[in-house]
Amino acid sequence: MAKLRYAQALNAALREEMARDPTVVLFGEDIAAYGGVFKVSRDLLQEFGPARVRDTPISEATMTAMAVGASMMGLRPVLEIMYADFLPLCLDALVNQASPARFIWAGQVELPFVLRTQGGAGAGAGAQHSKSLDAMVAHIPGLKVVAPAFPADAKALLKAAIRDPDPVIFLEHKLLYNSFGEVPDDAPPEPIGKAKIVREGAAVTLIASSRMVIEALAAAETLAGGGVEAEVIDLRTLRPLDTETIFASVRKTHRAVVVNEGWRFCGYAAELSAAIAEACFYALDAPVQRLGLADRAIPYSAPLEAAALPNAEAIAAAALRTLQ
Amino acid sequence: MAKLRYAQALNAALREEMARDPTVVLFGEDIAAYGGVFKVSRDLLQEFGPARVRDTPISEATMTAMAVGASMMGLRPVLEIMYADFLPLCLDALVNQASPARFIWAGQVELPFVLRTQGGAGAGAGAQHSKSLDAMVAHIPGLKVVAPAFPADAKALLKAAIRDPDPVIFLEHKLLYNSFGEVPDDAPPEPIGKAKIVREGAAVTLIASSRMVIEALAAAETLAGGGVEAEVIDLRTLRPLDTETIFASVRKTHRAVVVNEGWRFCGYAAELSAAIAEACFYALDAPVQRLGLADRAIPYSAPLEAAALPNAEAIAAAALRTLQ
Amino acid sequence: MSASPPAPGDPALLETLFARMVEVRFLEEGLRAAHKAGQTRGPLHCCDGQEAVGVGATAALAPGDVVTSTHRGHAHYLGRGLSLERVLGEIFGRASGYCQGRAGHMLIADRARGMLGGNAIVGGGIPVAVGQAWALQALNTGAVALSFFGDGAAQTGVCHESMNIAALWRLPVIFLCEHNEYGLTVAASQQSAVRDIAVRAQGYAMPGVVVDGNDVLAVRSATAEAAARARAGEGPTLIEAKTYRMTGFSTSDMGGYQSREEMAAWAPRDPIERAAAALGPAFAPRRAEMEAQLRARVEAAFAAALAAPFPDAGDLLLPEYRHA
Amino acid sequence: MSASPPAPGDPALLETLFARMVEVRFLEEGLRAAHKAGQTRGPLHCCDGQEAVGVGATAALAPGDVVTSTHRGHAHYLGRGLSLERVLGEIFGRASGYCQGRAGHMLIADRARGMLGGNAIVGGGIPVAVGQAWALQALNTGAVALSFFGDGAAQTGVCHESMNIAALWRLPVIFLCEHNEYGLTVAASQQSAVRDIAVRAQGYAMPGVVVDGNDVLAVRSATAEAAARARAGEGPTLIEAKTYRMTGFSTSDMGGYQSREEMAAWAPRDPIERAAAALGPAFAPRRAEMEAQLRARVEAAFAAALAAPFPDAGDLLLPEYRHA
Ligand SMILES: Cc1ncc(C[n+]2csc(CCOP(=O)(O)OP(=O)(O)O)c2C)c(N)n1
Ligand SMILES: Cc1ncc(C[n+]2csc(CCOP(=O)(O)OP(=O)(O)O)c2C)c(N)n1
Ligand SMILES: [Mg+2]
Ligand SMILES: [Mg+2]
Repeated sequence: MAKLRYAQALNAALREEMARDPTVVLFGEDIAAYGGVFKVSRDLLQEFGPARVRDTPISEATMTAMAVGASMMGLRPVLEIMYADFLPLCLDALVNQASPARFIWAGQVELPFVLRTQGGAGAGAGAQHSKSLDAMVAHIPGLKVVAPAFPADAKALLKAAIRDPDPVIFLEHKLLYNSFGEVPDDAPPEPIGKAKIVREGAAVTLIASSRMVIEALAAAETLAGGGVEAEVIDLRTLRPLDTETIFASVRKTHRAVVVNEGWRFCGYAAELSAAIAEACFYALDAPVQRLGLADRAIPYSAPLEAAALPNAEAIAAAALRTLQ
Repeated sequence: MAKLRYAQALNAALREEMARDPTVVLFGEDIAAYGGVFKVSRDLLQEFGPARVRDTPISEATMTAMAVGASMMGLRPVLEIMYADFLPLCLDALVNQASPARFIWAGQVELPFVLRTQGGAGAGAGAQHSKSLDAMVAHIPGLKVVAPAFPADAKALLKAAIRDPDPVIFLEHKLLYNSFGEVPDDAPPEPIGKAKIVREGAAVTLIASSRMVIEALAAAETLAGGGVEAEVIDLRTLRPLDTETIFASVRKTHRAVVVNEGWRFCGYAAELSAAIAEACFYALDAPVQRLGLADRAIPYSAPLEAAALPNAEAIAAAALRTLQ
Repeated sequence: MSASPPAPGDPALLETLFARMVEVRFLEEGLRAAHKAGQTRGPLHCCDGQEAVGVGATAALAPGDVVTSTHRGHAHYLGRGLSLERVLGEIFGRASGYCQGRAGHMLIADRARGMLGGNAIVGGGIPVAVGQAWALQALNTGAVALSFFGDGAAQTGVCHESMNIAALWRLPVIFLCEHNEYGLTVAASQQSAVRDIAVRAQGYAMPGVVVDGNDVLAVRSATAEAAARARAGEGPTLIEAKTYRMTGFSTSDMGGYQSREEMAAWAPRDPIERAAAALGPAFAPRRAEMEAQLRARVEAAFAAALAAPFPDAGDLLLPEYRHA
Repeated sequence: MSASPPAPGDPALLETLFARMVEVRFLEEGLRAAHKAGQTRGPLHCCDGQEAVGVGATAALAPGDVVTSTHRGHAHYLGRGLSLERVLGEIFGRASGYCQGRAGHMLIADRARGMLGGNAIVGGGIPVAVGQAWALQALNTGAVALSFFGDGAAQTGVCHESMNIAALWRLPVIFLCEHNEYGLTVAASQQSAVRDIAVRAQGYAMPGVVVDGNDVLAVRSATAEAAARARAGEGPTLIEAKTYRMTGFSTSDMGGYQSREEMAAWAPRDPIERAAAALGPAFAPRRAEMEAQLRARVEAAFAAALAAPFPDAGDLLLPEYRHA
């Protein structure tokens, strides 16, 4: 067991999978000698050589389609897209090539590629470098979408993603890369599609992913100070959604707050809210509270950006609303 | 008052707006001499000349960004994207350029462009020519999204879209182009953002847009045969959503079925379901029923495609589930 | 590009390729009739007049090579040795088709014969082929990826990105542009700023070759040369095959944009007639015999395909990530 | 591209441009200090060594012309005559900034001076400029659109699509590629299959010009020539300005990839020193005086910008489609 940063945990997962399987290759912008702008692929060029760790031109649409083509021919490419804001450039390849290929071709190919990217606001990176576009990728059948909050999950899920026969969109968060956590040394891959209860409680269920899990846990702490014991679910996988864990918790607490860092309208949290209200209709004692990013392009100036983002305070307030 | 096809109504709207305002220009693939593959711009090249009706190369990403640039400099471009399946190619320009420009630049520019496209399955056009990607565009702040079901609305809303200072994504449906309806001759533009009750009823509210309105009306007919009077709401605009009309109806009927032709998971109907359950929690007598496309790439073969699509029968069955 | 008959070269080979072109022509004749009879769904894209490109280019490939095709793939499919009956099964949406009816005519794939695969996103196959070539290179297969695309597709962004990356990485890929003078209904002169797409190869420091696309042996040898370069580690080649689409863009084409003069000028260059001429007058009786056999074969394949069952709608109820 | 001083040409003009370049350099010096002091958010992209490109090119424009910039826009902003204080206000996220602090350093726009605008999507401004040029052409303004972009951006799909359309439509646009040898940390030789981006102009039948990007007068005259062509209806020009980024890609650059030799080779070509040299030894005392004035001006602008208030978070509560 080591204490690692989230970026280091990802780096370890890449290293271990590359050592284990010679068909695992990395590509993306500035990922080779420089090790990636967030240093997730640090030292891997030196360890595995230029044929397996490749810098690319700035050509996200083509890179994504290349992952489709390379993976169907036997490589296991891991593509880094520098910012989640650039996912729209990848979407044609995801929606029109990756999504249909396995089903429409009746299983003739596997598409074992991973598209890693990072999103999230709070760093003053502005409207084009701060978004979480979870909803856009989670909407696409045939893909899996993973969004870990903690270093241990980051490592174990990235390993699973690399071994998976389907395309996996792996969503990281710029403000989590430096966060520390215990990471088991020889952890096996963690199954994709399983949420995790990261805090138990009986009064209300807080459901989040990625950095919003940290905010939800902080909210739970505040609520506990007021005698309210919140259960916190870290989704870890956004598609396929682990409804079993979610519904069981809501049937126990009878209340739910759902949070996603993307835009609220038609966002990922709408799926959570809808799924819960549809399946747990008779168990719910209060309307599901849904929190997301303000429906605006993300502003740069600190007070504006802060006002746009969901946070622990807003989550705690929403939880209290379910208890009124 | 004339009986026009949906495609003709759109054509009339383009013609009238072009005649009214010389800054309205059309561009897209095969829209000039050929009049568009669905003939929506038929004869307009002859009437308004090649400077205002322009064929383009196959370059959707650039065409969308051109609409952003041209509209901020004083044109009112109407861009035709041949199939909604190609919207992912347009998304970078929509998400990263069109969406932020007005808010982030503090109102320095207007972006009065319209992106017309058509989606929908049922024609055996296969996985890359049948999708409805409503959820992807409806998620984007700063855009408006319109999806008319009837010729009269198609005309009146397209006129409004062309005059609007914001980017409007105008979603048409390949199976509606030949549908007939009464279209007032000198109809004024219809305000964007207003849903319409197209059938009144007190037992359950069916909420849909585009071709699914036709299916919902057919379901209501069936239900009426069984003594169940359904209210049918045609959303007409997907963003901004007319929650007022929806909530008032649900508070009256206490039951709701929401339908969208896009994929169900994380789709547009999830927003409807969530919004209703959150706002009408105490008014609902049954869980909201959500219908969407099966979470699969759309198959070509007729029996498979039919099984993937929501239809009148499924809507009626869902309505009955709310009444059990 | 003259209309003179090609030098016979290897007459046995030319006869084989002649037969393959005729098979494609007969297939399409049958398809047009089937379309009129309502036995297919959606518009079909025929390649009359262009058969020499698909047949000639695929004839230069080896079994381990891989091909990406387009919406206009019949010559590519048969050239690559796919079974007539299973191609037709797919077009008729039957369980016996290559993809069990899920793909339809535009997206046919046959992994075993390296057809991966048809593509209805214009330009969509190009970057997929670059990814395939990367895998072929990284896995030391000695194989090449060949990507067919049109003059319209040459204007897409991914075409540029793909050529740049392929040239930079010296990937074993052949970019084969079928220049048939039209992208749907718009003439190439209205879509491309240059007449010869091959000129653009200079922008990637790779060879750009113009070849008479109606001379099946010329296409074959240009492709063979490019394949040899690719296998030798010398990287990609752009081949531009000048040809002409003798009929409409699809069965839904309403016509009116291909001038009579233009069509008349191209008629004598029909690649099938040119191959026959090159085989000399002695070929005539043999030709009649071959055509009779081929017609019988094609008719038998139609009959068999039309007799096959439709797939079961239960396919859609498989779990999302189980495709077969 | 030699390191010899440019011919002085018009000395008064050169002095003006010298002063503008120095102003940019001082601005960036101040920004680096402010960044270290924690007064800015996110990484800042400076253009040390490249000032002659932005300053020279904008000097060739007229008031009605419009410019799209990049993430590295300081020379473009000041070249276009934007106020130092309001640029700084934006960078400091203040209500006094050009966009009230919403845009931040990468997205600054000033409609009045035709700066529309900064862009942090690499390549994103290029097709926007094509759209702007279309409007300028259609509205008979006689104005031109100038799009700055980097050698990295030249590899993006939209760059290709944009040049093709601009050439086809003979749009009044100038494509100005600032070739500074790097796209982030990756050398141009690893990103572009050709050394000279200008070669690609042949693929669009438009003029491609290579100019010494560290010679401010040379950049200005190449741009003036292109602008004259554009205004005369002769269409677009691609100008490739060869220059060098003398510092890291941004304030968060961890370095290590620009070789000492390379940096040493470029140091004597500093465009500011070259302009000074061209102005002759007599310029020295005048230079000292100018620099003192400029430094005072820049310092005053910093002080004023830092004293301005932050915007009110209430901005976010405006209705979605009201931006000011
Ligand atoms: C991205 C995209 N845009 C538009 C279309 C609609 N479309 C289908 S075929 C076609 C023309 C393609 O021209 P070309 O590449 O020359 O191929 P050809 O049809 O001539 O074989 C168009 C515009 C599409 N399928 N995909
Ligand atoms: C679409 C996109 N991909 C990647 C990035 C990340 N990125 C920011 S600057 C940059 C390098 C750009 O190189 P170039 O165009 O040469 O401009 P320069 O930084 O040299 O001025 C990259 C890759 C981005 N902002 N947008
Ligand atoms: Mg063509
Ligand atoms: Mg650069």
